[in-house]
Amino acid sequence: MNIVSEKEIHLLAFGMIAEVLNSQERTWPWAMDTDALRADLIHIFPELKDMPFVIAVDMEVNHMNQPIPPGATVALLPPYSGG
Amino acid sequence: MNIVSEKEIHLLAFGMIAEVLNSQERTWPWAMDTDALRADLIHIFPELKDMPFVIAVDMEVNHMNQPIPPGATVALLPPYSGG
Amino acid sequence: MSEKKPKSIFIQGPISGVFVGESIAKHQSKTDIGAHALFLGQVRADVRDGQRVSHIDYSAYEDMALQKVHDIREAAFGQYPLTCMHIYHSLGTVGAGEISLFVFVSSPHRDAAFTALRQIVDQIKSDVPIWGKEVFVDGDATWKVNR
Amino acid sequence: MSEKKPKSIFIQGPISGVFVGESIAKHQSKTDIGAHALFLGQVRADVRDGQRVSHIDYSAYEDMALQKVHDIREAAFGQYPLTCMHIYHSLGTVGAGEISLFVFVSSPHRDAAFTALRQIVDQIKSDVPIWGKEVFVDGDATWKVNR
Repeated sequence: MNIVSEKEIHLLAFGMIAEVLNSQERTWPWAMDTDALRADLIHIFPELKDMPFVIAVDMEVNHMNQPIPPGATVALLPPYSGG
Repeated sequence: MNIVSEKEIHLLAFGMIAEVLNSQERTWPWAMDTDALRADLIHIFPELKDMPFVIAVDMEVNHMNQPIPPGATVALLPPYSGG
Repeated sequence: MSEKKPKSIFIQGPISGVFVGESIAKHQSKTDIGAHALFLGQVRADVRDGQRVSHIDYSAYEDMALQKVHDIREAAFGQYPLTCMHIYHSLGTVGAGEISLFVFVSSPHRDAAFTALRQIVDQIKSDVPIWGKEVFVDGDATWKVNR
Repeated sequence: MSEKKPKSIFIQGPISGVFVGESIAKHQSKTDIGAHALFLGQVRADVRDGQRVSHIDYSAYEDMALQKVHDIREAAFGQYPLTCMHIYHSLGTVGAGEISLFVFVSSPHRDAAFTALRQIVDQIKSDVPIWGKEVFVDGDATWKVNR
């Protein structure tokens, strides 16, 4: 993982979300919670608006809004399809 | 299978019943139905009285009394324990 | 008795992991299968009255067993959307830790495979005339009882 | 995050019948096992809009997937009397007819193995961050959706 500054997060994306972001792994400006991050992402990548995904903060998924600590690893997870 | 006369049946025994009869396969005097056969068998092999077994006539098991055609193949089946 | 004798399910002695692996590999050409569910029955080294089971000697009323397995197969194919089904049972000696029963069910989706597998294994244990004699390490023996 | 990293479940490319057979054979020394229940997920050559699936490319959020599988394992061991459990999933390319998921549960008696197997497979499909991209024969692709 890259070192991220205090005002950044480590952003991971998977599946069809990674295709929209055109990367699986990048640094991204810190947002205070997952709702704010989602809004920031949709602002830059409008296609995300209509795509289902949940946001994991340090590998924890919470379907409610959850705070993001600066420097966290945040992952954008479309519906799973393993098996 | 051996040829059996009209007044005989072809008697098969399995598992612990075969051990009591000391054979897996023999001819046996015909009996008109499974209840009569069971009585004949217990008369000769009293140990069978306390042993659970069902009687298949030409591979069909009927837990009620069933007729035995002369020359039938009759099998004495203790509780199954495959697997 | 039916005219056509059903295919045998019996294997002399234990069923090997290699045999199971080869059975699985044979299904790669069946590309409508999405789910395989397998059951393997293994002989346990149970201890009864201080005696440990060394092996089980299996015997069967083979003709009737094949008819019963045929009926179990037909019923399951009628109830569930299955692609294929294979059933094998050992005869003769199978040691503790070795496999005596192998049931292999395949279907497009997993629900049918799971449900059919469980039903088939239960019916094999309850309806198919096969007997196991548990032989202990010291040579004594007792007839196995299914739970 | 836990201190200790859980054992990987991932295999690059398809899971072979030989691998499954070898996994089974390794259990011969565990003589308290009476029942093995196995699930294998195989890639189907589904046809969508006239296009046939050639293969699936699997990717995963590996660290989180291993945590989730660890949780699924611990829950099942807590609920059922299981002797052992093995879970493998492919990453990368798995062709139609090849195996991408292998779940192997063993217990003294069959009920626990059947029930745990089904629960574990359902939870792997619903809770573990793995994605499959279905690639068609003509090169087009679509993201797989689990039922």
